[in-house]
Amino acid sequence: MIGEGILKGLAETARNFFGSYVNKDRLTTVQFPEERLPQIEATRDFPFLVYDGTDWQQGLRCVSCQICEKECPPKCIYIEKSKDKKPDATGKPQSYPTTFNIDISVCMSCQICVEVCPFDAIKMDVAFELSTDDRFGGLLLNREQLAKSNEYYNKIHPTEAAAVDAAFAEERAKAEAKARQAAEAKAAAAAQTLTPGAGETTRVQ
Amino acid sequence: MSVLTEAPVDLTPSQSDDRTDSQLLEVSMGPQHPSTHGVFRMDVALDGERVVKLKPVFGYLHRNHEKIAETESYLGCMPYTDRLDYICSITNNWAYALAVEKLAGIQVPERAEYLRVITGELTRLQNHAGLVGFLMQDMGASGTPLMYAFREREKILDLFEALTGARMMCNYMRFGGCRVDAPAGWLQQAQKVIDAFPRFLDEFERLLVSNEILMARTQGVGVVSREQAVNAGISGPMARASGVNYDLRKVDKYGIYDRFSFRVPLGENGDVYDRYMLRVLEMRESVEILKQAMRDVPSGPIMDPNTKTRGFRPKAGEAYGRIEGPKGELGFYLISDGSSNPYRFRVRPPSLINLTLLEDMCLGQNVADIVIILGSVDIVLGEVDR
Amino acid sequence: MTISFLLLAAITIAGTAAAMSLRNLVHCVLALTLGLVGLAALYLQLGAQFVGFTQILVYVGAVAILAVFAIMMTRSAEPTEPHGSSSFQLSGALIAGIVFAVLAWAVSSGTKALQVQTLQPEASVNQIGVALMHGFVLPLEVIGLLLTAALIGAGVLAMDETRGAR
Amino acid sequence: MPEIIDQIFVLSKHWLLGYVPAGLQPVFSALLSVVPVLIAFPLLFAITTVLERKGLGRMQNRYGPNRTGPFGILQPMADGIKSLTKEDIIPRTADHLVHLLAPLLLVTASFLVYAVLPIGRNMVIANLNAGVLFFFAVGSMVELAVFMAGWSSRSKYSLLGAMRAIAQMISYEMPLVLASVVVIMAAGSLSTVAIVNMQASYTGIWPHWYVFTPWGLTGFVIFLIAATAESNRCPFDLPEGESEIIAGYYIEYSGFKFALFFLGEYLGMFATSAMAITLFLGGWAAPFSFLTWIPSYVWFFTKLLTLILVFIWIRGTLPRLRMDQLMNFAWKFMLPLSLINIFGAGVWHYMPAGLLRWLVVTLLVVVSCISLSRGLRRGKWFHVRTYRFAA
Repeated sequence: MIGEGILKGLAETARNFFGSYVNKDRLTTVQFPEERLPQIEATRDFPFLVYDGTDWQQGLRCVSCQICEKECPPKCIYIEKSKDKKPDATGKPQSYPTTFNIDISVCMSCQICVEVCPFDAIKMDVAFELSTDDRFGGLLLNREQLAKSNEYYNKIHPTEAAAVDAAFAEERAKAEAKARQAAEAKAAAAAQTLTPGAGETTRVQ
Repeated sequence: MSVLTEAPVDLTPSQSDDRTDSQLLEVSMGPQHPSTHGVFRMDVALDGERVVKLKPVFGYLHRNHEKIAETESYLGCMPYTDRLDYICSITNNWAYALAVEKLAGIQVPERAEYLRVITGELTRLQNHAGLVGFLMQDMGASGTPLMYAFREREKILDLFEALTGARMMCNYMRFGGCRVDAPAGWLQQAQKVIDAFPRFLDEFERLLVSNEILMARTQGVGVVSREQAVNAGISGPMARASGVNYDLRKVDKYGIYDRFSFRVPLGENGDVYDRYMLRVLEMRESVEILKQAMRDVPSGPIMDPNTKTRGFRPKAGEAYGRIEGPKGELGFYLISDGSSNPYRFRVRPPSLINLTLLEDMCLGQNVADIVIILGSVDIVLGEVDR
Repeated sequence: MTISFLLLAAITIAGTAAAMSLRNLVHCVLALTLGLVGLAALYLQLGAQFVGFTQILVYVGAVAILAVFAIMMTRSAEPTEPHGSSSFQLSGALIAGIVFAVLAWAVSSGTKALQVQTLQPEASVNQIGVALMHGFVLPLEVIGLLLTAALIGAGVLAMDETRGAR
Repeated sequence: MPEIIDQIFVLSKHWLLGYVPAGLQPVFSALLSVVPVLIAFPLLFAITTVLERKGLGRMQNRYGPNRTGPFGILQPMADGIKSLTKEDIIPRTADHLVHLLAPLLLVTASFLVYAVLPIGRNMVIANLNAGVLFFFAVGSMVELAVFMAGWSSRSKYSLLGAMRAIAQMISYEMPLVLASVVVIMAAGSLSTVAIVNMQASYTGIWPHWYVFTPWGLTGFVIFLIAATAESNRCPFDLPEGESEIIAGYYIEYSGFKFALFFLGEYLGMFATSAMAITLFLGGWAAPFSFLTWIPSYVWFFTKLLTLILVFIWIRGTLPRLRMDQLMNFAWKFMLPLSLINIFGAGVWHYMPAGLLRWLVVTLLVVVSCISLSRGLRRGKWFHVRTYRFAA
């Protein structure tokens, strides 16, 4: 008899029709501007530059090593390296980017720049409402637009950022320990110079 | 692009030529057409509603993928593979990673293999779900099956986003493992989705599988014989629908597929209905694989510690890595000259090769059949045109 | 001779005249359809509902559609060159004139009978049905047989063609 | 009191006519009958578009339109404004006059058929002797409009669509007319008003609708299926098969002309649904005798909306047929079945009332239905298949 399968199908749509009024699992649509999906932590779209502290110009982690520029598959990053150097978070003198542009109309959000960065200076953002009426200038982000604080990073990717911070802290602690050690060694050396016996040897030299 | 010497339909062009040209209606279907699954064109000559000539025209989405890859680093090619078959980026990543791993002789840790199987089979689920939905849409079912399929696909895409950060362009695999480990709770979330998936399949079968209109539309339409399928190099569900027992998960046992017990459904008629049903059945088998993988997934590292991210240079040589993608055999052929870029980069796109039989399938059929035949081939133009 | 009659008659004549004179075949058919609709309206004005609606159903719904369908199938709807010599047109005009003369004579000689008839109550569908099933049952059956034969013949012709194409 | 509410529109019309000079009364009477119909059904069209989109949405687990106005009820207004302000594109090679006339003819023909549909008790624009015939005659003019649209656009897709549409409409007009013949036989009249009056009586609480007889039910189902095809609704929406020939015969129309096509199509659907109600579901008559206090026009529109919802439901479920299958279905299943149904109605008429004639006619219809569906399947081999697995 013709029509059995058709009737079965009709029953199924009817079930879905009524089910969509009672079952949240069926009606998965989210009414976007008023209601938003919870932010998934791993989400990525476009890169940004992380800075420590409050002043983005001071705290920018990027040392303009230009690895990301080279590795970027669609070549959407443009970096100009500074001539001078200034101390980074650990106090080491480093170069910094005088220009750091990302054309997010070209960027394909692959996050390879993030993977290859040895300094944890570039990370992926989660902002997605980026529409603009200027499709060239408006989507070419410069250093200032790209710079976001470490607090922001901690907010959008807590787990990842915590790991990065811990690594930094460890590194800093190591550096401090090293510095302390060096200082101690220096102090010890200095102390040694002050000790009579040692003083003599130096004097001999 | 006839593959066999004798035409499969008795309505050969020489016979139709004696009809005056004014009686043939030449229609250009595409590149702007709702059912060409992208920017694909078919120059069709119609006698009434029957197709007497069909010329596939593609290349509208050509992006020079293989040549660009020669100027990129090995790692830099990875995100480009996402964009081949943009529905199933993870399996593309996998095939490419497999090729590079063969080239450089890299071992993949246990947990990474399991994650690859889990994400790969989830990709197969969402691809097949989307495909059967789109096929129904081509058949004019006003979007209901498609919406059900997309409802389920969304859940899988949410999983992908939680794992890889992106819903479609996942860029997940790396040479010697996976990019990130599953975050806390991800496996439990995935288990929930996998457990709920058979419910969707039941619903889908109730909605359509025994539907008379569907059967009348698809059975006996677009038949590909076993010989034709083998001769044309068809792979994937389309070959299996014609009765060719060829599944790389069984043939190559790449990765850790020898550890799972699953069956390979085979069709007999090789028509649109078989192709459609095989996808539904394969989804059930994929769920079985996923259940086993979720049960056995070990803990441990996810990356081979000896593989460098920066400055990766495999030694000179060549390698071909292939996997059973949702659409068929997806292979990457790489030649390395020892530098950081591939010397030659070649993709074996299942979509394109499965599409070569389109004319043979369509001749003598109706206009309406072209659309569903094309839909049943399961093409993504990103992969066809590259 | 009311205004509405004049209007409908004008539409009918204009339609049929256009059907003869237009270049484009499809336009001809559409004009002819207009003429047929005008004729149907004339029937309705005379109170013959059944005949009027049947006229629309058969001529507009079937005959005109059949004509356009045939044109569409052969796809020769492009404007054609005017053909036929002046002698052809002349003979056509002559025949039309003779037919008109005969009809005019017939109508004018039968005027009185017509006037009597219009005074009679209009024939209802019921009466037409009864008449067809009693008084005119034989002609009806013969016509039915003829049409069936035509239908079968058309089917056979079409079947041959498809077999030939295979 | 229920009487007055039932007749409120008729009474108010007469009351208004009282203020009009006697010479102008026929004109005003016609105007007062036509204008409400010209308002009511486009309004119903607007409501139906929202209902359809929301209903389809819910069936597909979506919300449907819900942004314009509360619950999206202002959506048709937004659509109307949009289509009015849109650029009206006419293809350069199109036949401009015919291109313009096609939507007008379609809408005109669609509106004309409402003249014979009784919307309520004493509520019909023209009580024609041959009302049903008028309905089908004017309805057949729609085909001409469709042809004009498809041909004048000079697009291959529109030509294909027009060819499909005409072939389909002609094929399904047969079962449509033949299915209604049973009712005409039973009622002995071609007047829609008379047909409804025949059905508006009750035995106990049960009404005398024609659908409650075996031949009536069969006729109703045939009529409904044919009506779906006549109004180009899913699963018979081949003429505009979006996935195949994009929009069919009105592919080259935009702006308000497109909206007119849309309107005409829905009006056609309402009209055939209303005809199905008139012929089989007792028109404006209440389904139970104790519900007659509800005004007749309420019942009419309730039934109409129910049928529309059924159409929406079907649209949300079924895929589309193919052209040859459509034709096969029309000529090899619907047409013979409707002829047998006419025979069944004759048998019913000449047999004495009782259980026996129920049995005989039901058996006749069911057996022929089954054997015809067998015949439709013969030569085809479609069935649910089982598959083998390679381990």
